[in-house]
Order: sequence, then C-alpha cells, then structure tokens
Amino acid sequence: MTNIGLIISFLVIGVGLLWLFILALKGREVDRRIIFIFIGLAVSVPLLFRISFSEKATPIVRDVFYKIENLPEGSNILLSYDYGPSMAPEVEPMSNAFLRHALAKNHKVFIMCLWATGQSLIATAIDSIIKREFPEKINGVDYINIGFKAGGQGVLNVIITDFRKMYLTDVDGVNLDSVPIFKGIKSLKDMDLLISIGGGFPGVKEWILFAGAPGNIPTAGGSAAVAAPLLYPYYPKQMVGLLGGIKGAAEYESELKKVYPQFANMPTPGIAMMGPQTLAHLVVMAFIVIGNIAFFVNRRRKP
Amino acid sequence: MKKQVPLTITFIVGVVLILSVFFPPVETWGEDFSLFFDIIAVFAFFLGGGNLIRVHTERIAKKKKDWGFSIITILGFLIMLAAGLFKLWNPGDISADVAATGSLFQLLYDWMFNPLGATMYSLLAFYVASASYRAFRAKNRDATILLIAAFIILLGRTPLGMYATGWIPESFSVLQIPNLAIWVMTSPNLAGQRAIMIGIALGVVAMSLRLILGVERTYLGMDID
Amino acid sequence: MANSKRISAIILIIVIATFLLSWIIKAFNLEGSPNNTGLWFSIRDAFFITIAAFLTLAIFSFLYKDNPYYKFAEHLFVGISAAYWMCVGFWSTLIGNLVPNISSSLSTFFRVPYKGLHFTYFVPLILGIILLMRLSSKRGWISRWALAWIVGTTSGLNLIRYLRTDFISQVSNTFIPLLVDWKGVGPFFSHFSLSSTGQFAMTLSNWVIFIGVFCGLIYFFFSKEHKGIFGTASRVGIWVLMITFGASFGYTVMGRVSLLVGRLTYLFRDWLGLIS
Amino acid sequence: MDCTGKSQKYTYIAILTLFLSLLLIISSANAVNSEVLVEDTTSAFIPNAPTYVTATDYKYDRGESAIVKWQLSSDDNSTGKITGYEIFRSEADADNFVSIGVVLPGENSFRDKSTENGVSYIYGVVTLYNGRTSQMVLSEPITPGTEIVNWNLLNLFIIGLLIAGSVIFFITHAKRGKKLFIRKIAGLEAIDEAIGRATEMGRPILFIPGINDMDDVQTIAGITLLGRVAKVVADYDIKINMPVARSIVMTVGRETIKEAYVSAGRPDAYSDDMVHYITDEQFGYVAAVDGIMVREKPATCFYLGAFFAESLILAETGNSVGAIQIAGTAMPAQLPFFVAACDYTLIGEELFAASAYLSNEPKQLGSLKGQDVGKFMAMMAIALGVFGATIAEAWGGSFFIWLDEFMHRLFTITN
Repeated sequence: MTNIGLIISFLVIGVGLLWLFILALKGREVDRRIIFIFIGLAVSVPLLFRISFSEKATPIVRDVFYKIENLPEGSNILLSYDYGPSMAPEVEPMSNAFLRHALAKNHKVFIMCLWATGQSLIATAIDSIIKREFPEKINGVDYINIGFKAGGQGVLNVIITDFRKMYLTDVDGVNLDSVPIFKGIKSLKDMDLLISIGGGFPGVKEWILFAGAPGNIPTAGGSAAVAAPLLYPYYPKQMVGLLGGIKGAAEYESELKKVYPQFANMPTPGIAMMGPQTLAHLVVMAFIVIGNIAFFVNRRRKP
Repeated sequence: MKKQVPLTITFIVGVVLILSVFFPPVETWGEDFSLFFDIIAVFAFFLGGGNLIRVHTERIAKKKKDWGFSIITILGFLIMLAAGLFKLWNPGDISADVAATGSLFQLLYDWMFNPLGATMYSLLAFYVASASYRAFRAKNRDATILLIAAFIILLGRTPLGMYATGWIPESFSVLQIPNLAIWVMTSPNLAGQRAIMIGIALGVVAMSLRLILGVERTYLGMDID
Repeated sequence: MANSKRISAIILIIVIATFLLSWIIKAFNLEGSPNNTGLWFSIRDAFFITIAAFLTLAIFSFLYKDNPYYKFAEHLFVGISAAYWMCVGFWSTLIGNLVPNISSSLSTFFRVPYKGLHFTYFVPLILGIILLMRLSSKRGWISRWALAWIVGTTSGLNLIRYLRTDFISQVSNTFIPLLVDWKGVGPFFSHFSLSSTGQFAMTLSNWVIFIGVFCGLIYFFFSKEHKGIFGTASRVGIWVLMITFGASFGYTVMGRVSLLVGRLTYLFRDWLGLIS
Repeated sequence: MDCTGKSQKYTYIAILTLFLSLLLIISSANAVNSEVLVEDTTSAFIPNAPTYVTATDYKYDRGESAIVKWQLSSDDNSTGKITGYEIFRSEADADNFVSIGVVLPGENSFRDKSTENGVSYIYGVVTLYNGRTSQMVLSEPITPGTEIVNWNLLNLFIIGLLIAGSVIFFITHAKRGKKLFIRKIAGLEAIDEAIGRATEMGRPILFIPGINDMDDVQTIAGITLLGRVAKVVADYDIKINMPVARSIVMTVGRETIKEAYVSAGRPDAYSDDMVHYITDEQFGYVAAVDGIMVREKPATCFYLGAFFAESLILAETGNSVGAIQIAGTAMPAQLPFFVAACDYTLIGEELFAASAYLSNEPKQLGSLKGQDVGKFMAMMAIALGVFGATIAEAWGGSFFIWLDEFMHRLFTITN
C-alpha cells in the first residue's frame, strides 16, 4: 500500500512543481491560493496513503531517553504539560512517550502544568494512557496529578524550596499530606528529573532558568520545533537533552519501541506524522529553489 | 501620590526578591512575594475576561462593524464560564478537577477550543509555503548563508537526508546530511544563540534594574491621558 | 447588492445541510462501531465531532478570503479561551491558595484544607481587586499599584536568574579547549578522519563555538566603530548569526507543517474515517 | 580621537583592574571551604560497617538540609561484595531510626534535604550486602541552622554588582549631560534610503509598530524610530499610513507624527487618520494590513517592534507589491523570516541601539553602554578561559591548570 502511495505522492507533487517552475520562469505572478492548494495536497496525499519512514535517535534525544532509563527504579520524575492546542500536535506524542517510559520503569510520576490548558491535556493523558495501558498504577501512589497554578516563574520560585506552600491538594482536592507519593517530598530538589513539555512562555527555558539551574536539578525538555534551536546553548550542562519538534518525538518513539518490546504495537503518532512532514519539507525546499531561480532569471531580463 | 506609591512597591518587591537569593533568612519572604504574584496573576485573567466583555458589549451597543459576531464571543464566553464555575456535567463533587473527563468544560475544550486553536496556527503552514515561493530570495550574502543553512536543516531533519547520503563511509561521516545537520545545530547555531542569549540577558538585567530603581516608568505613564 | 445577499444565503443553507447530514451519518457510524456507548452518547459525540470538523473548515476558509464563517469561528475562539483561563485560574489558585488562608467557612464549603487565617494573604486579594478597577476608566489609575507588584516581581526574579544562567553559565560553558585530546601534530594527522565523532570534528566544533560566540558579541558591541580587525570580526559574527537564523528557519518550517499534518489527520481520521 | 574616547578607555581599564583584584579575593574565599577527605584502605575481611560517620549542617540554607559523610567500609573494593550503604536518621532524644536513603557502593556522602530548622538529629550508616546489613555506626548529634549569608554566591554577587554598577554609572553619567559614544548604526542609513525611495516614487509609506502594547520595550523603540521617519514625512509631505493593533500605541503614534509636522512648520497638513486602530486580534489585524498593502501599494514598509507568527504574512505581501521593506525586532523566532524576506533587518539589540542613538535619552544610552561593559567582560573572560583550557588540556603546566580551574570556579555558581 505505502509504495503505491509513495509513487502517487511523488507524481502529484512532481507535476505540480514542474508547472509552478514554468510559471515562475515566465515571470508570471502565481496567486497565493494556488500555492495553498498545493501544500494542502502535498500533506494530504502522503497522509491518506500512510507513508512512513524509520527513525534513528540522535544524541540529544538519546540523552533524555537513557537518563530516564538509567535512573534507579522508583525515582521521582516530574512532567510539566506547558502547552496548549496550538502546539499539541507536535508535543503531545512526546508527553505520551515520556509518560509510557516513566511508568514502564516504575518511576513515581508527578504531573503538573504552568499553562491552564495543560489541565485538560493531563486529564486526557491520564484517561487514554495511564488508565487504559497501566491499570495497575494507583493514583496517589505511582502517579499524581497536581494540576495548574497561575504565575509561571512565580510558581517555580515557590516550589523550588517548598511544594506544599503552593500545592495544598492534588487536582481532585485530596490533601497532599495524606498522599503516599508525596511522603518525604519537600520541594523540587527531591525530584530526580524535571521534564517540561511545551514551547511557549512559560516553557522549557523558564524551567531551566527558575528551577533546574538554581536548584541544581537535572532538567530535560520536549519543545515545539520553533523553540528548539533557542535551547541548544543549555545542552548538555544546564539541560540533560531535548526533543525538538515532531522529529524529536518520532526518534523517542522509535527508541522506546526498540528497548521495550511491550510497546511494539503502541500508537506512534510522531512516526506516523513524519511521512507527510518529509514530503512537505521537500515541497518547501523546491519552492525556495524555484523562487530563487525565477528571481535571478527575471533580474537578468530587466536592466 | 499617583506615581510615588507604585514606584515604591516595585522597588521593595524587586529588592526583596533579589536579596532572597543571597540571604537565606529572606528566602521565606521571597516565596511569599512570588505566591502573591501568582494570585494577582489570576485576577489578571479576570481583567482580560472583563475587558473582552466591555469591548464587545460596547461594540454591540454602538452597532460598530461586525457587531453581530460580538454576540458569538459573549455567548461562547458565558457558556464556557458557566461550564467551568458550576462544573456542569462534572462527575465529581465541588472539589473535583474542573477538567474532569465527561464534564461539559472538558467537552467544550476537546471539541471547540482545541480544534479552533490548533487550526488557527496550522494556517501558518500555508503561509510558510507561499512565503517560501514568493518572498525568500538570496538577495545578499547574508540571506544566501541563511537559506543554505536552512536547506541543510530541512534535509537533515527528515529521513531523506539519510537516504541521500547514507552511503558515505564512517571515516567521512561528518558529510552525511543528518550528521551535518546535527553539527550545524550543536556548533554554529549554538554559538549564535549563545551570543544572542548573552546580549538578551544583559538587556534583561539592565531593564529590570531600570524598572526596580524607577528610572523606567513607561508602564506607569501608559494610561495617565 | 441583492444577489450577493442571495448567494450568501444559499451558502448558509448548504453549510447547515451538510452539517446535519454529517451529524446523522457520524451518529450511525458511531452506533455501529464495536465499542459504542449507547445511543445518546453516540448522537452527542457525533454532534461534537461534526462541530469540531466544521470549525476547522471555517478557520481554513480564511485562506480563500476573510469571510463570515472565519469571523464566527475566530470570535467564538476568543470568547471560549478567555473564559477557559479564568475558570482554571479561579479553581486552581484562588480557591486552591487564597481561600485556605483567609476564611474557614469558605474552605469548608469548597472542601479545601483550611490553613488558618494569614492576614498577609489579604495583600494579593486587595491588589487583585484594585487591578480589576482598571476596567473603570475613571478610577483606573489605582490599578497601577497592582501593576507595580507584578513588574516588581518579574524584574526581581528575572534580574538574578538571567544573570546567573543566561550570562555567567553561558560564559563558563564556553571555556572549551581549542585542541581536543591533543597528542601532538604527528598523531593528529596520522589518524586524521572526517568521522563525526573524530578528533578533527570535535576540534573544529570547539573553534566554531569560540569564534562564533566571540564575534557574535562583537557584532552586538556598540562602543567601538566596526572598522579594521573589529570590522572583520563583526562580519564573521553576522555570518554565524545567519547560520543560526537558517537553523531556526528550518525548525520553524518543520513546526508549522506538523501543525497542519495534525489538523488534516483529525479531518481524515476522526471525522471522515478515511484512515484508521 | 575626541576626549570622551580617551576617558572611556580609562573607565574600561579601571573596571578591568577592579574586576581582576576582586576576583582574587573571591577565589581565596571559595578555596577555603572545600575540605579534602583522606581515604583509608585496610586489608579486606568479613564485611563490616563504614567507619568515622560525621554529620554537618549544610552551609548557607535555612536549616533544611544536612550532609552525612563516612569513610568507606573496609571491604568496599572492586570485588563488589557489598551492594551499597543505607542512611538512617532519628531525632536526638527519641531513638526511632528511619531510613532516609540508599547509595551505591563507593559513595561516601549523602545529603538529607528534609530536616527541620533547629531540631537536632543523629545519623546512622550501615553497609548493605544482598539484604543483610552490618551494625550501624552513629554520628554526633547536630542541629541544622540558618546561615545569614550564602557565601557560595559571592561570585554571582560580585559580577552582578559590576554589571549593575556600570549600567547605573553610565545612566547617571548621561543624565549629567556627558556625551556617550555609540557607533554608527547601519540600519539608520537603510531607513533614510528607504524613505528617499518613497519620496522619489511619490508613493505612501506604511509603518507597523508591531502588535504589542507600549509596555513592550520593542514597541517603544519602534515609536522612537517613527519619530525619525515622521520628520522626513513632514518635510517632504509624503503620505504615511500607520495601522495599529493597540489603542494606546495609536495615541502615542499620533502625538509623534503631529509633533513632527508642527516642528516642520506645517501643523495643518497633519490629520489624525494617518494612524488608525484596527483590531487587537493577531490574524484579523494582519488580514486588514494585507488589504491596505495591496490597495495602496506603498513604496516602503517599516516593521519595527514586537512581531509573532504574522511577520511572515506581512513580509510576503510587502514583497509581492514590490515595496522596500525595513524590519526590526528582538523576537529570535521571527528574525529568520524578516532577514530572508526584507531588504534590511535590525537584529535584536540593534533596534534598541538605533532607538538610543536617535532619542539620546539618558536611560537608553546609559543602559546600552552598561550592557557593553557586560559584553566586554564576557569577551575577556571567554578569551582567558579558552586560553587557559587549551593550554592546560594540550600541554599542562601548573599555572595554566590553575588558571583553567580558577576561571571555571569563578564562573560556576554552586549553591
């Protein structure tokens, strides 16, 4: 199925690019909406024919994976869902992969968010992953959802020294003092790894600036592609590793499936999206080349 | 009076938060001041909502352009507010998670807020494509370097790069596109981002200092007129 | 003028018709599917799935031109998102942090653990109410007291954190050796290789980072004319910055495209059921 | 070389010597409190408990953590007989030892992060070998307390003082009317050329101050540059169109342009609808501005301020109507698009430098110069650090190893 799809995709895209190239050479103005239809097709066709490629993890992704993998069982991992609908398609595969990996390693997972929209995302994640794939995990013992607090860096500046001053209860109103998972946890410094998933403000950068660096706590990130390049200067000293964009999610998913056979048939949205992603990249690159060739040809024609 | 009080508040809060780093006894104050900031931040959400209602009711009252759609904004706002404040259809009791599965709040998020927000930003994919075709030109040396680096990353960040240059032997593996992309990210990109980061950090330090010392007052003068 | 009104009326009818049609088909489709959860839920979920699909198409219609359907969807989004943030903020921070410290009766009503009366918590309460006064143009000026607290906290927190992690740590991260595991010129050339983990690649990488950061800072240095050596250094600086912008450009294109892939996946899979 | 240049050189040298002399004091302070632990190795016999367990209050905190140290159990060697150490804690008077942590073999310290300020504790350490434990060795009771000053952060304080001091110094220096030298900003020439093109072609100028409000520094810089554009617009009576997304930016923009017309002696030529408010919503605003561009076909477009995802759409439409485009923003994510699509782009701090250069406002000039001192310090430190690291790595030599270590310790914050 997929190789027929591959041929059709390349055919559709190839013919379209050729036509656009001829138009550009003639210096004809191409209406913006024709290009919109074109990129719409370039993404839909590979999607409908389910084209996918294999992925291999790069060092900056592997460092996060093996940080979670090598932590002794039952370590404390904090996941912060700092994103909203505008970034969900890119970073949700990451948060699902982190959640599955941490639970498969029997780590204790503390879930919170600095974006209000994170609260709905966590509720969906707990339902679709923890309750369905890890029924044996108990809320309050193996994982806990403490939800949203307003203030962004203001929240981090409090919980870095005192969790209970900021979070009196979990998201369902259960007092933290009566929850086993929180016994002996005084502040963020009791966490073995902080993972912030997001890409806006507050996001991975604020977690490093206001929690990871001052508290000397290992911090990893899963960020939208837009924000990934800005975080590289922190790697590897202030930031253990980073998953950048859907490619980062796909690499992490492929590593997870390689190391954990039980995840052989888990949904891998990251890898599934890389097919259309690749062809769309090809189209964007072709557009730049065509545009520039036409630019130079027309410039030589006009004095 | 109108300016002195805010300037002193900014000075005291700023200085306490700076001292809380260097003097452990002041740390408790630092935590409290941050906590108060978090609570005020929620009132800022309420201010945003209130502003929205004020602007749209005014637009309806004065029948300004597109006043019909302001009704949709207010309706959407009130329905969502009711769903959230009264926890309609929420399986749990009053202390349950406002976004508990099955609640109207979560349904409106999943089926209205999420698609609207996601689609709004996905429009940009179309604009990136049309800008790539019509606007990104190698006009000068700088733009040429930019576009070449962009090409390496675009190719390297997809499996295409591996297929195209997978055959290069290990002893020349730097030239394989994916490794080249990794090298671009961890060397020149890292250096450029670090130079920008140091510049921005100094800018933030200078601007924060001006705000705390009251040298910078534009945020006060905004609504005097 | 009349016929454009008629065309838009026809379009509206078509939209409503397709909406109902899609709703009914989806309802049957959900009813027939193995894990259906009863008729009422199938109808309700079918309604919601169709609403989400039509709102997605309404936003996409902006690509053709700004039209009433886009305005409807965009105004709905503005209203819903403002109320969403208000509700989550209200329950999490007002009820979760303010109430337990100022009133026991409210704490029992909202079932939050009462922490005892702390008068200091009246400071954010009063400042918060003052902030809301900004809505009234007459006494709006007092809202600046609350703004002052916000600006003071942000500046106080930012000053030290940015200085520590974005200035000092970035400088110490750049203390890197320009000759990586150097054993002399002989061995350097004897087992010279271009492998990505080889000595040459690592050494070149350190050189590029050192020169890139140093020249990047020179480019943003405003106290000396960019002439002579200084001029060439700042030109090297701008070249490194251009590579940095090229990398960001590549990543941004990737990010935007995956958002579109996400939305089209919803339309093809959840709504139309074309892919599993 | 005017006199200010010479006096400036002396200020740098003064700051540099101050910087170096203070550093020597810091390094000695840091060197004092790093203890060195002597390791003792005795002959292996039946595994027994670690020896000489000591507990000390963790320095510079609010008494919330203590450090437990011990000498490795004599059989903790490569044979791997033991599986680790377990640390117990009990309050001084009560005898209820509770386990607070397990560490791997070979480790000889553990930090207990949840002690109460003022309560005295006794710590015990045992050696573990597959389930069974040796007898417990106790430490002296200690009471974690609050220290007044966190001396670990002395280098952060000194460097912060130097940068803050130079910013304040230059702001007061500028306030007293002294002239501060700023190099020529290439972007300003590009702005003048772009305005010149509009006068030649007699087509309007489009000015967009970003979509943020006046509380954003980038918008302030955009309005300052508007002042320069408005001056030329007033002199040559070019049509200017400034659609805005914030009502306060509209009022400030109108004042700036009216002032330019008044100082050009033609107050009557100014009209309020040169600057008009459209909508606060990002995409609605961009759609409207696109409409204006296509209709009016401006000769020159200025995008100076805070921009987000809509920068792409503006630059593309401006390109399609054949306008010269000058952009300026400090948003790192949007710079690539402006650089690739516009004729000239003021990158990050150049926007603020141009605004300081034009406005000659003491706080902008002074803070720019103060930041330059910070950059100068960063450049010197990086050069020194890299020099030390390279020589120490390649050829060794005690001085260079000390220099490398010293620079690392100076620019690393341990708390």
